[in-house]
Amino acid sequence: MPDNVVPHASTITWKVGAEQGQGVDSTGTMMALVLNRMGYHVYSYRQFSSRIKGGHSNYSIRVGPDPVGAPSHRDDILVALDQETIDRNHQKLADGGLMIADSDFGPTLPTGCQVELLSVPLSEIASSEGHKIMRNVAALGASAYLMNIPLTEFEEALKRQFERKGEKVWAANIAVLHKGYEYVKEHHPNTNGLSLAPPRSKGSNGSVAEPALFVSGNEAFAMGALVGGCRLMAGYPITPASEILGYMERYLPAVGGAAVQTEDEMAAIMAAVAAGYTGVRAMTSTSGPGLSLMQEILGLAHICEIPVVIVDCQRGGPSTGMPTKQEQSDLWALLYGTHGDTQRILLAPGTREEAFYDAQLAFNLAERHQCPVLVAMDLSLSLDESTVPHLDKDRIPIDRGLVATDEDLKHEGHSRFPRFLQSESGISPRSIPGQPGGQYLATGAEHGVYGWVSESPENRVAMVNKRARKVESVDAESIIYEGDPEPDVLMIGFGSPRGAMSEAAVALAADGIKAAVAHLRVLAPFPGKELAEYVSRAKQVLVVEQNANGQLQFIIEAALFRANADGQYTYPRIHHLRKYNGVSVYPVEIIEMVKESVEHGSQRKAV
Amino acid sequence: MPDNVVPHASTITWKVGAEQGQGVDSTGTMMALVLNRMGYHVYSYRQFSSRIKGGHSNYSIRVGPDPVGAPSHRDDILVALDQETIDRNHQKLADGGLMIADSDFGPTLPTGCQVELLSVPLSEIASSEGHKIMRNVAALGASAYLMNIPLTEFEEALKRQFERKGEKVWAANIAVLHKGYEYVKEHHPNTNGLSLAPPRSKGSNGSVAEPALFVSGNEAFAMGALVGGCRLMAGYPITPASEILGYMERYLPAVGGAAVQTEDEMAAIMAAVAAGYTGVRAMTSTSGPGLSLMQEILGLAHICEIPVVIVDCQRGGPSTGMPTKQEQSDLWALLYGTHGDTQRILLAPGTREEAFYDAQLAFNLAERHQCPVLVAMDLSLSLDESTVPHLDKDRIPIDRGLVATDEDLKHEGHSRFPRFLQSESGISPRSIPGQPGGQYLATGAEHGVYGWVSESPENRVAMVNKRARKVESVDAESIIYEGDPEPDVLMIGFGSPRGAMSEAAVALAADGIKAAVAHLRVLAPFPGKELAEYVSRAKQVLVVEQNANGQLQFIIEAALFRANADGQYTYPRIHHLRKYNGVSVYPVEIIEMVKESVEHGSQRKAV
Amino acid sequence: MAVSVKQFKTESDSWWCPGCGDFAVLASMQKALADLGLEPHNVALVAGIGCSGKIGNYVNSYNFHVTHGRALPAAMGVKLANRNLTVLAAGGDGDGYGIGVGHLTHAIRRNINVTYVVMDNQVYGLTKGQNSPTSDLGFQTKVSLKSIEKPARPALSALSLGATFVAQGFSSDVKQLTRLIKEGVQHQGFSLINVFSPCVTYNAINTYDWFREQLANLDDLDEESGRDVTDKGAAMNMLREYDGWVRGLIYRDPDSVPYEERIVGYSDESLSQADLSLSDELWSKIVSEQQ
Amino acid sequence: MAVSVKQFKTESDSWWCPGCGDFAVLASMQKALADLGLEPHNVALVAGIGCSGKIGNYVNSYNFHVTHGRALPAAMGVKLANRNLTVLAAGGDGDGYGIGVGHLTHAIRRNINVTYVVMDNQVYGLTKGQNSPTSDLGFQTKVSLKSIEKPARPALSALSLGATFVAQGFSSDVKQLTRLIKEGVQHQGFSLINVFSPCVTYNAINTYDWFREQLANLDDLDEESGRDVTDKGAAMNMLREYDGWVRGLIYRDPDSVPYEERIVGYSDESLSQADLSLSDELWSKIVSEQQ
Ligand SMILES: Cc1ncc(C[n+]2csc(CCOP(=O)(O)OP(=O)(O)O)c2C)c(N)n1
Ligand SMILES: Cc1ncc(C[n+]2csc(CCOP(=O)(O)OP(=O)(O)O)c2C)c(N)n1
Ligand code: SF4
Ligand code: SF4
Ligand SMILES: [Mg+2]
Ligand SMILES: [Mg+2]
Repeated sequence: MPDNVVPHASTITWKVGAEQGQGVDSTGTMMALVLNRMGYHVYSYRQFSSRIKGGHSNYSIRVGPDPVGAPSHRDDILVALDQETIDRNHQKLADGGLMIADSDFGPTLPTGCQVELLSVPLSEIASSEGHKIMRNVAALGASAYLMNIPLTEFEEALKRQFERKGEKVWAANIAVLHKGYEYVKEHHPNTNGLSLAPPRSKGSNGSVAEPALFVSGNEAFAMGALVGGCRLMAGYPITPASEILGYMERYLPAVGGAAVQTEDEMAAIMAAVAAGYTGVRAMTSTSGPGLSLMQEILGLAHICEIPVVIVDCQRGGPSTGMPTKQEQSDLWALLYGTHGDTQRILLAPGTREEAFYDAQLAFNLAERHQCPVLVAMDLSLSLDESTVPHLDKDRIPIDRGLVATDEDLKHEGHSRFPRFLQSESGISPRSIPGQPGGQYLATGAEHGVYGWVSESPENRVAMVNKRARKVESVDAESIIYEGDPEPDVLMIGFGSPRGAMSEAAVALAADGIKAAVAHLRVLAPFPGKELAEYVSRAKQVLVVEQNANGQLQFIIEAALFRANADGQYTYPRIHHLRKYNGVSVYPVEIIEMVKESVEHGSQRKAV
Repeated sequence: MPDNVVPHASTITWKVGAEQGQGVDSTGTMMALVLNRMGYHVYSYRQFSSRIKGGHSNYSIRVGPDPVGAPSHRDDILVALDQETIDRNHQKLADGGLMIADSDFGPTLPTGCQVELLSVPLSEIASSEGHKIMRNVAALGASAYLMNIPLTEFEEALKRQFERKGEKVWAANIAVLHKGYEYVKEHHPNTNGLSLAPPRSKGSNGSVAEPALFVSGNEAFAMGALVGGCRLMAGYPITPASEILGYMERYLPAVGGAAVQTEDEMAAIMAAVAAGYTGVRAMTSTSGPGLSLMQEILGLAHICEIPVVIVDCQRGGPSTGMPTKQEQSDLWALLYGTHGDTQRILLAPGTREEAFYDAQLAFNLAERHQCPVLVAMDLSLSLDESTVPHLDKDRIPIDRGLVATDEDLKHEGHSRFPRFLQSESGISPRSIPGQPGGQYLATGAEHGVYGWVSESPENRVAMVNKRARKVESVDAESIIYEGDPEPDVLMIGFGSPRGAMSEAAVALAADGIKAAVAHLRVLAPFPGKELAEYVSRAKQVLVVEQNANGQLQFIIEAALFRANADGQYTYPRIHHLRKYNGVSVYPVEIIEMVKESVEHGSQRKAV
Repeated sequence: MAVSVKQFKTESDSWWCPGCGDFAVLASMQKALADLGLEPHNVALVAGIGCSGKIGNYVNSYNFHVTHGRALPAAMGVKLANRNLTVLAAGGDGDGYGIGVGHLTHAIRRNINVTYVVMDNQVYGLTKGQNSPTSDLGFQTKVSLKSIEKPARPALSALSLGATFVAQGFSSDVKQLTRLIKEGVQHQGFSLINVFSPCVTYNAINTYDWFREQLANLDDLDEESGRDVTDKGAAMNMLREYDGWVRGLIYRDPDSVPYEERIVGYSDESLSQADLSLSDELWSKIVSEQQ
Repeated sequence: MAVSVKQFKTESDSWWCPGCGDFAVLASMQKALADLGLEPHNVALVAGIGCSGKIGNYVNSYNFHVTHGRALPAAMGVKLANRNLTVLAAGGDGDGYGIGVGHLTHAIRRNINVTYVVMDNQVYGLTKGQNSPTSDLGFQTKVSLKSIEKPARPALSALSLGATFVAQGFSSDVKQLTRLIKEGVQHQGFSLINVFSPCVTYNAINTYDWFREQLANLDDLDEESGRDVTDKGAAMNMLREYDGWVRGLIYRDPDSVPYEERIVGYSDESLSQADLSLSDELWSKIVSEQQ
């Protein structure tokens, strides 16, 4: 039984690849679920093209005994179901890595490739038990041997999956599984497998021995939305956001809600905003192209002070861009896209767990501050799945904000409700359609307290200021700071790179470099003052983001300038890591960059 | 004959007001054209509500012997055709100002109002010559007396206007004109009128004694577009941009072009972009709501490297906002509105003359850099009219940028054209549909040199960088700097406030405060380095803009921070004047603000 | 409970030009709502942008004045949020048949229970007189070129898209229009009421008199011909015969099932009243699917 | 000049799933263009977003792959920019009848000389199987809820909007489809060609076999009945009778005048070839109007 040291911060990365449509997904998912059930922390992700069938696709799993928040730049085991998988992926395989390939296609290693090829007759094994389609299961058996995973876990998983298809199917799969395992054991007795440290705990959640969840960001967000009281979803399919709509379509019926697939994104946001106007927690989800189309109506929600939640799952832009690739380039559009003066609330979860809670927070903020709340996700966060030990549906109580009371609705002589009353916080009670005496006009034109259109200069200023004031009281943990309070390097980022930054921080600390991470979870209102404090205490700053324009860095710099109006701060130099080739940030990229700039010294500048 | 000192920097402001639809516009226009023909500099603007008929409206003319670039905060003569005009406008009338009111409605002055009311039987005079409708002409006669303008000029104007209606109509109008003049002369012999210094020159353009032009910004821009070779316009009506479409509809037939009123703004920009793809200089014009709808396709034009010009005539936002009021709050949306990474070219003319030349520049830049060029106008610039001595249609030669030659189109073995070849400047020759051998795919998805869709990480980076490089070579006068090179105060702004800033600078200098103006004519690529130089030489900075969020200031601050990466600059404190009540900036507002902050000392900060 | 027309009026000043056809539409709508015994707080009126869109300022109800062309998706959102409200949408020909025609198409396909009143004046009023999708061929105003596009025929198109209720009214006949709006509101599903509502300021061609000449009144015609308003083929043929220039009830599908009733699992109660807590049972199910 | 089909092929790898109906549409389009003797550089193909939109990658012509739903305004822009090009637009049912249906409506009203080929597979292919506007009632895939919306009937709607050329094809009959595309391109004005083009991956219901059963072939039918394809009423009645399930030429207006020919002052030459200088005479006129 293999028994050697685990590489890459005690994780293993296992990958299976084949042509799109060849079961890569279900194979990968089964492996991931088995590992998750065993109590491991799993982080998995797919690589796929925007083709439907054909085209290479693969599924990677990074697994370890401790939480895993990012993909690795290296694979340890590659299961290749065709030659293209080898050709495209061998370079990522670590030296000394293992490759399981189906003998069927006569796998050949490119010259110079330092990995061990285990040619296993996966198809043959599968066919011997009935059908070639089971070759993926044979691959799982082979992998189990190399990763030292007991087959019982797979047996259970296969049973769950094929239960409905009858015992014959299930039994055949189990047989194939075992044959795959045994084949490697028998034919590659000298191969050193990779073995993981045992999982820390079988259960999750401290005491309760309940299996951990294994979720994508989209699933986590949708679960959060349900828990957060979302009862209406209007959306339009788009990669990588479609799953949110799909999830809500599946679950809203269970709570009496409604999900509508609209004709386009304008209809989607308009319906959601209208539902918000009508007193329902409503949302829409989209990606860049849809976000662009939603800009006008986003402004309407602002000026009408209507709560609504809009999730943008970013992908490569502009225009169609790279629809199936990771990017974080919608930040500017999210913050500044609509015409006119508006103040945004923009959340940016960095992990699947945060996605769950931020969905709930988003609805609370939307109703508390009576405005749209945007949530920035990104493709890696949306689609990558990971182990989440526990999600607490009761942690965040629902807060519906200021709603008109009977008292508010008594307004003698008037049949109308003064919806837009001035107040210190800028927030005024809203009435809900159906409430007697609550009638008012919500209009996209500037208006007075009853909602009637007004072009008076004084009213204009009062109303613009009212709306601006509303977001001043946003109360949320804007920056999640981890690590040394006076670091050699402070990494700043938002969204999915959080995992890589945290991992890098730990690795750097182990190398004697004091590191810290400022994860910006609330991007608007931007926590400029707070960030200036952190920045001024660091020797160097590294802004990590997945776009070419340095969209986050621009905002950070503007905020640092403003925070320093009185010249009290001295800021260190600001470096950046901008990755915009469509691939997630790897921890090692951050680590290398930091080491290099620390070596070259951090020239302080007087800003 | 009145003969006293001219107030307000040797200009007079004359205003006529009545209910919308009561001829305010034509009366004002006639006065303006007469003054313009006389060789005066005229600046005129309307105040109107978004109502169609009814509702107060007025037309103001500020006139003087020297160029006038902004409205005044004070009126000198008010012609009131109804009581509402008095009630709404008396406060703006200068102490000692003159009010001509139609005796017909029994005009009354609010208590405490320090103006001279000349009740003139305008309607009666008009009726005596045929019809009450001519009361506006009587008012012109009365005004002519008070402003010391010879009636001959009006006679000619009336003749021009009523020529087609026959001599009877014309003669009656002339008679009314004279009666109005004589009435004031006779009944108000002791009234001190206001007289203007004589115009500097009767002609324009140095030698040529050709009358100056009198144009709105929209007209000037459309004229520039025609001169600049625009041959296709696709637009959708919206205040305050509709006139651009209207103008092009009128004139494109004369040059064989086509103007289309599309079904919405998405169709408008899409058609214009497609025409750009097909090798035609094409444009669309809109205002905020339309801009928001155009964001997605704007990104398409970027990634496909298609030349097109998009004009945004800003108005009060967000959403419907204040459709008939001045604002400059689309700046962020113009720069950052579309999803994904793009680099914008954004021009912002500050005067009608600049609008004319910038239209031409926009088309040149669009074709040179093969990308959309945005032009930010604002309601005051779009709709206010002013004297422009001369427009030179030959000043800016048309430059169509890199177009594929026969040589480029010879590519043996390939039927397709490598449209997106890498080059140092990022710009590559484009082929024009119809050119044999020039076929290629323009797609909103990331693509390689032939345009075929590519998801390769290397290609992605190469193409993003190519597009980013293209705008580095933009060659235009980005900042127009006027005034002291080491000023006590540097005013920075864009768009229509330019006139007020310039006037303020002159007035401040006269008061011993060294002032300068940095008018940002190119907002993207942002001239950060250049601005940092100017800023660092000023004792104080005042950012003047017409929005609440300080959209320009934010960009300026981010740029100043970036420009100072090496800490070479010391910046002064940055003050701001943000006017967002829907009314243009008045010179006096800037002057007062500067004086106050100069008095309080300019605390320098170490930034 | 008797409800008076007055209850549906607001204090907001009238804004339209004197003589504008939209006044009559407003009066008809208020009367219809009152006649139906509805209460202002149970009515929501969503309006688009245009002179016509101002109608939302004058009807005392919950009013939502949205962006240009988007009244129908908004009306859908309101209705789905609270199916117990009576939801109307209103706007102009540009708003509904121009920029918004895509949403109209899909609203018809969904058959959501919303009454849509379009004030069709064959021109863009608010922006001062450009051609609209219903402008006749050759139509021109001071600011527009001669129209060279085939005018839309909304009633026929709506029928061909599967509309379950289509009517046309005319601002000169408040009584008929009131009746049509009432029937539209009572209809179970989407109802389109296209109203010929003259713009006296920018449309010098399609005037009240012009319409009086142009429009055949179905109230009379049908009586004569005995046409069955539930016969779709007959309705389409009739519209083609008159090239759309008719007023009255054009078609009604008596078997119409509104969208809300087809949504699986959708609550009978207003979602705005829903208890937002999630049962432990459902939560367990949700969690177990992720393990 | 004889042009071969090969000239209309590109080196780009085929992307569709094996068996996808869009292959046949591509082949028909290439054949039609070649048969018409057109040259690749004088053809422009604008495509929308979807599996179907990839067609632009395989036709050697000037290709413009735009945003979702906007193929038609783009095609109009290309055509107006250079009226001498043969302009085609292509896309899916979601692209054309869903998000883009507003533009289709107005393209029909304008009657711009563009041939629009819609690959109608009753599903959203590219986004992996959601319902589309043409999905049948009750249609469902792995990722979608049962459709509760009335399916669009594009041919009938197009006719009611005033379309001057409407045809339907089927991916199993390349010969007929080639003929229809040729006729569409030759038609003077806007032509809509709706092609039933099965999605073999996400639509398990509307398969090749299903369509073979479902579709009546007008080539046979019309021969029998003697229907006149220039008779619009007959076309509408026929469509209603078959609920749209026919293939072949549905309607052609022989008197169609394309939009380009109605534009006043519009040059006969391509605007991309125009001399951009402005005459002094015109300039004087322009200036004098501002004095
Ligand atoms: C996105 C957007 N584009 C353009 C406008 C400008 N606009 C306001 S109303 C209108 C058209 C009005 O025509 P119609 O819908 O027929 O209404 P009417 O005024 O005739 O009642 C337009 C183009 C706008 N408000 N929003
Ligand atoms: C604005 C926008 N919204 C959504 C998408 C995602 N999307 C791509 S194709 C498509 C629909 C495809 O369906 P259809 O038009 O029928 O084409 P098919 O793939 O079936 O050929 C969608 C929703 C997008 N690209 N852009
Ligand atoms: S412009 Fe026309 S539509 Fe608008 S209010 Fe006046 S009459 Fe009515
Ligand atoms: S998913 Fe369907 S439409 Fe798309 S390529 Fe495959 S078969 Fe064709
Ligand atoms: Mg109208
Ligand atoms: Mg489809």
